[in-house]
Amino acid sequence: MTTAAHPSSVVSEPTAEKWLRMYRCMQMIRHFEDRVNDLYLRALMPGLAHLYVGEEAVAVGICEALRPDDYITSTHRGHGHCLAKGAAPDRMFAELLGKEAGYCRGKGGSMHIADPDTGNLGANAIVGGSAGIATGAAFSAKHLGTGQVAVCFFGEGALGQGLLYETMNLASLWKLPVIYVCENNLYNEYTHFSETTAGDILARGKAFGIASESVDGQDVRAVHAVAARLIESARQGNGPALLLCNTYRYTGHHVGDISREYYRSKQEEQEWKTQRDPILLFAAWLTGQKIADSAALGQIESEVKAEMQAAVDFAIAAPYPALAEVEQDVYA
Amino acid sequence: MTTAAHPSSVVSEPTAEKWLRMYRCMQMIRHFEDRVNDLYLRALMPGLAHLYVGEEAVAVGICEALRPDDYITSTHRGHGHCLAKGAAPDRMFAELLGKEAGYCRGKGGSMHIADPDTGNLGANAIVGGSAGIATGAAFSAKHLGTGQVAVCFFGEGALGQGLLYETMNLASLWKLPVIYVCENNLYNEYTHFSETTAGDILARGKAFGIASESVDGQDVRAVHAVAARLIESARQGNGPALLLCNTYRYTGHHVGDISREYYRSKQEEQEWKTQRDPILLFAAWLTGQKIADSAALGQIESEVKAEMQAAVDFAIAAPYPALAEVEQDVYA
Amino acid sequence: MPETAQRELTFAQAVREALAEEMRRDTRVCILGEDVAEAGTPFKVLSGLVEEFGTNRVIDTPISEAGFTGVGVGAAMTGMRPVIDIMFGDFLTLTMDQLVNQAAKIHYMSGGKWKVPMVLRTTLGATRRSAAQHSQSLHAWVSHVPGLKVVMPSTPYDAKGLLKTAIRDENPVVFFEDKMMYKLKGPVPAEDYTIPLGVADVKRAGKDITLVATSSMVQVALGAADLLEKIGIAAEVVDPRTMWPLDEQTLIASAKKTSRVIVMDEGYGRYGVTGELASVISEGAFYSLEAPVKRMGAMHVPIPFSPPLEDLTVPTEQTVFEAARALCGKA
Amino acid sequence: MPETAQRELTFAQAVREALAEEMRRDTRVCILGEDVAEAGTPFKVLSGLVEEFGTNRVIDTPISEAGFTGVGVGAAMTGMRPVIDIMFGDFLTLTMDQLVNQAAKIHYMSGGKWKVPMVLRTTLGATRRSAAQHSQSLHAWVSHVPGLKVVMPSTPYDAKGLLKTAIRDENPVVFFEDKMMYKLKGPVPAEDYTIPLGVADVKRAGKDITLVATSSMVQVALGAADLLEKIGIAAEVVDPRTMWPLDEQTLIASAKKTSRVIVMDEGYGRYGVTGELASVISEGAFYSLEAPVKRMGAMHVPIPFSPPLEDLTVPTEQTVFEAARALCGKA
Ligand SMILES: Cc1ncc(C[n+]2csc(CCOP(=O)(O)OP(=O)(O)O)c2C)c(N)n1
Ligand SMILES: Cc1ncc(C[n+]2csc(CCOP(=O)(O)OP(=O)(O)O)c2C)c(N)n1
Ligand SMILES: [Mg+2]
Ligand SMILES: [Mg+2]
Repeated sequence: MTTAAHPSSVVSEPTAEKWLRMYRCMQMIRHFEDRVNDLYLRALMPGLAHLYVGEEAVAVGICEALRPDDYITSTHRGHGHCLAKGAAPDRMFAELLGKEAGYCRGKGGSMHIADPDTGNLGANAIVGGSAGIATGAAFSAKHLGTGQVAVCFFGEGALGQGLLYETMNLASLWKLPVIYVCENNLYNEYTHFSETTAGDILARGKAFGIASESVDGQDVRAVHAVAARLIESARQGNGPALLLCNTYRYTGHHVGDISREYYRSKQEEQEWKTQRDPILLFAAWLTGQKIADSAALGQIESEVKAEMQAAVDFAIAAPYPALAEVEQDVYA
Repeated sequence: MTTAAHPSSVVSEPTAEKWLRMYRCMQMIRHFEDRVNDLYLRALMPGLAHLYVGEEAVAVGICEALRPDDYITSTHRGHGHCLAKGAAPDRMFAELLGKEAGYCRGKGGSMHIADPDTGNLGANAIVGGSAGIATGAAFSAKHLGTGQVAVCFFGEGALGQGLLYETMNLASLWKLPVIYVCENNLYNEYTHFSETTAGDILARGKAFGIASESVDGQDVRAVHAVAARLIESARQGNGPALLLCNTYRYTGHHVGDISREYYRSKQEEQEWKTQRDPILLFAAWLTGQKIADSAALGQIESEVKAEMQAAVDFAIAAPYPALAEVEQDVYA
Repeated sequence: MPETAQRELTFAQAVREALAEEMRRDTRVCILGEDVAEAGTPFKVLSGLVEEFGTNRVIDTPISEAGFTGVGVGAAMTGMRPVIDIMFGDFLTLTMDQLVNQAAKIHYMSGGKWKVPMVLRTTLGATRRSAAQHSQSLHAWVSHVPGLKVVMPSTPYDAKGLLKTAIRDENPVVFFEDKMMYKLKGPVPAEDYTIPLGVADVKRAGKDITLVATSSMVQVALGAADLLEKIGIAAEVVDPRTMWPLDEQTLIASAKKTSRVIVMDEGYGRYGVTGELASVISEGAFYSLEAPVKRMGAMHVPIPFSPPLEDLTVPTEQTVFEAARALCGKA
Repeated sequence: MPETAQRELTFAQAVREALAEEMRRDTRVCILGEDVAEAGTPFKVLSGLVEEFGTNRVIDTPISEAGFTGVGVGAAMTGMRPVIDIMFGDFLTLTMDQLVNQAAKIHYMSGGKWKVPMVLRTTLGATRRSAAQHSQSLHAWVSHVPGLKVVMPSTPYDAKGLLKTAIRDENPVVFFEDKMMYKLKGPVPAEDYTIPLGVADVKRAGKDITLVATSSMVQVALGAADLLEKIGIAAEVVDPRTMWPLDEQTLIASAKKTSRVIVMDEGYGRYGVTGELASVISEGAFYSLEAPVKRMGAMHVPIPFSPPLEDLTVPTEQTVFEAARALCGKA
């Protein structure tokens, strides 16, 4: 994959192939998470997991604009980021089950998937905790002159963490190639973001001299277009950006968060799912543009479903790490 | 002292008496610091101290707008705040020398002067460290309905600390009566603030939904006017404010910082001292308005000088705390 | 435990009841934390409190652990009695400056003038499959800091009595709750009671070996004691209940009586709580000891996610039983 | 120490020379911190480095300890070898999340895939009249955390050799420098050398009592040993040099030889380093000890400003001398 070109130039408009790859990736995330939920319900998964369902357009739109050697940092709700950056579902499922075949040999689990091969610096279970890491990766990229860009994904809840402002200030001062991507899905766990977030989110980025834009996070093409532009600008040495993606998580904060009416209405959920679904919206556009007909899209979905089931089966069958591993890799 | 009234109303314009009290207080800070420096040069002071010389108009302009029971938090460069809020110089000097008669029985020293009687929650040697404390005092004021306001003084270096943004967000959400006063004296220790501060300082406050204004920190009347307005507004329940005071420290970062040319020119220092001195500017206005003639102002200065010398003498003669005190007051 | 104790409550209920009673008693007591109000925390420990006390006293915060801990410090100095809720003990990392450089030192630095009557409640404990950033037991850090008090209840009864005392204390108190213990049941009297800080509790009497255990390890010690009984070893289980103040005398007296000691704690075994407790015992009972005090803590590794690995990292009834048997020469 | 050592350098010079040599050797090494460039830090430890290496490699930061430590973590993962300068050890409070939840765990959590070759240099030590927020010695906290290495040099020679090793290490290393020691002089050879982590150094041999001392306490121990010599007690001074990895064998061997041990450390005495060292020695040399290991650390109080009070809070040659004499039964 080469540098994503400026989307406004006709020459570099994503080709049908690219659009379909993105569609496939969104389906992959959706069905991956569906299998995760199923593992939880069947009591096959240790601990909990935070699903990315509903937010697929953000990870896919952005990661499609990245080079394979670009960096990302991810969050507790990280499966979508990992997949969009190129992780293999079977090794991800293995990680979620604590198996040796997992990306972290089972030591990390859902909230810590990391993979140098796809530039994934790691999911992070400390809200906001990866802002320094992403900024540091951008620091390396600049100092080593590699032309890499780092994307720091975070939920709007991380706007509560002072570290974010410390690192935005540093990135702005040093013109580091880092994109701060705020995924505003409206909730910090069980609390609406308006109860935790004063003022204006974009203004926070701008106050630190950072180019700040917002985008409809359910529209993968819009996300991709603005991301490609901001990433390219950062790559050219113009410094960091903040991209606010307005989105929604369809399910609970984690797989165990089933009764949600005390903090949000079923109607709200229903509206997002039916009217703002990123996959449905993208599918409608793809068929409208005659890039694919619904049979072709259905074919993609079936393939993905089968692939996810095979990946789960692989993970379930995979062995746990040897017990002696517990004391390995504490130090390099 | 009663609530400072809105300065735009003619009725409540500060009286001559008030202007002269402010002038005296500025002189007090200047001569207090002069004695501190002298103690250092005579090797009579343990450790170091950070002088407030040049910045007097900020502390005085603001504290004059506070009620005695209003709160302040101060910084490593805190002598001016403490004096302006009503602390007695003799007990301050005693604290600086580690004597039992000091505000903290000698246990705090220059960077930790605290005094419940004057609403002084304490100087703080952690840059930005008091943002939570001041915000918490405002939280109490609101919850207990006392009508008090808290002022959080901090140097522009504290803009680097994430805690400040966390607490500004909280104060804004909860409409707490706290005024964040940023004293921009251009330097974080030996580094110019432009090397450490991206974007726009006032925009940082505004981004959190906080009323944010800047003022010439060398003009005590201007500082007082805007402070009175912001404080009154906070007291009425309209939430926090950020006040950026542009000022300058005349001397080193601390008393031992003598050769400063590697980070700032003598000429720059000279310009501030001769053209922007808050005491000279205020004196010129006072005499121009015929509130006092220069003889009267000179008289004030002599009185203050004598008072400071007496206070130093008191502190030098005062005893150290008993050794057994070392283990006292760890717990209440 | 008083004879009147009839009711059984879970650990979570005991914590909630302590808070509710203190909030009724003293309107200055308020709670600040993430998802503490309608959600009642992810562990549901605070369920129902916002309904009784309202959102003015049970206050949802942004995800700003340093910020709202700092607000707690300032509020405590100026007339409130805040209870700060830090969801996972792992997030203490974010509060250390406010807790250690501010809360712990303000009383002393001000020559005794300002006080910080604040409680910071947080959690500890592994084996919840939460991986390295949500499984730590970091109480050793705060126990190291003069100016803080540190409470580690191991039963519903202790949790309620100690939390009430902590809220009434004039100092910053860090209160650790074991996440895995929230559903543990135990007797809790309905009438008002408090437990002083600094008084250890002998949870089981015995003469052959002393098991000093904190928080989550108390149940493990009691389980091991049952196993030991079967092979004729009478283990005494001593729970210090508070790391600071520390009831040295009770620990030393038990050690002198039994002459063999194991100290167990779920924090990391290195440079942690077990080193202090073992040293206090060695210093005080050296000439009565038959063998060096044995320490058992969490393995010196970040807590792994993978269940079979995670389970290896903490002492269990079985590993304690075996260590005790060996120490008593019955291996 | 090699025989070729002729030159004398101060501790500060030794640190600077280590950094300069490593920066020459490896262009990936860079320094981030407050006032590190033109100012060369308030302690002037880094004076001259920016002139040689430029502001691209000696980088002044805003006052954002958490932020630039985090940047260091990310930079270390992606090809740089950052040296993070935290001016006062007291400010570790602000970096704990980045250091403990991130730097220390990333290698393990990623199943060994990512590495964090970062050094965090900071200071410790009281008696500088800097009061409670600028005088702490908080190395016990990081020593408690698996995934970190912790270095505490006590001489210019050790400082240089250990810092070079730390920079070349593939793991996050926390390196503590005693502020009061910066002007201490000692021999440092001009040729390249390194000192492995995890190897204690016997600073003085003796047969009657072992003084285990860290960092600032080594000079105090040596001074006390001189006093003890005058009354016929031959003290052995053992400096572990690194808290983690810890050279247990050297400590235990010395204790077995002398049968009496004092452990000294400038951190708070409670729940700190002395508890661990004393426990390791008790466990390893129990049956050789004539008396319990004695611990001497900072008094359990926030460090007071007032000079006569502050001086009471840390062990001195005289207090160590007296404790040793008493332990040897010559009181
Ligand atoms: C520092 C920290 N505080 C609290 C938590 C507990 N926690 C986990 S997820 C979460 C909410 C995060 O909300 P947001 O950032 O909006 O992400 P979302 O879950 O909505 O994707 C909280 C409070 C944490 N993991 N880290
Ligand atoms: C958290 C923290 N980091 C670093 C320091 C060391 N330090 C003391 S004062 C200072 C500069 C402060 O600059 P500023 O806030 O502008 O205040 P000024 O000295 O200019 O009044 C620094 C870095 C500190 N005390 N606290
Ligand atoms: Mg969210
Ligand atoms: Mg400044």
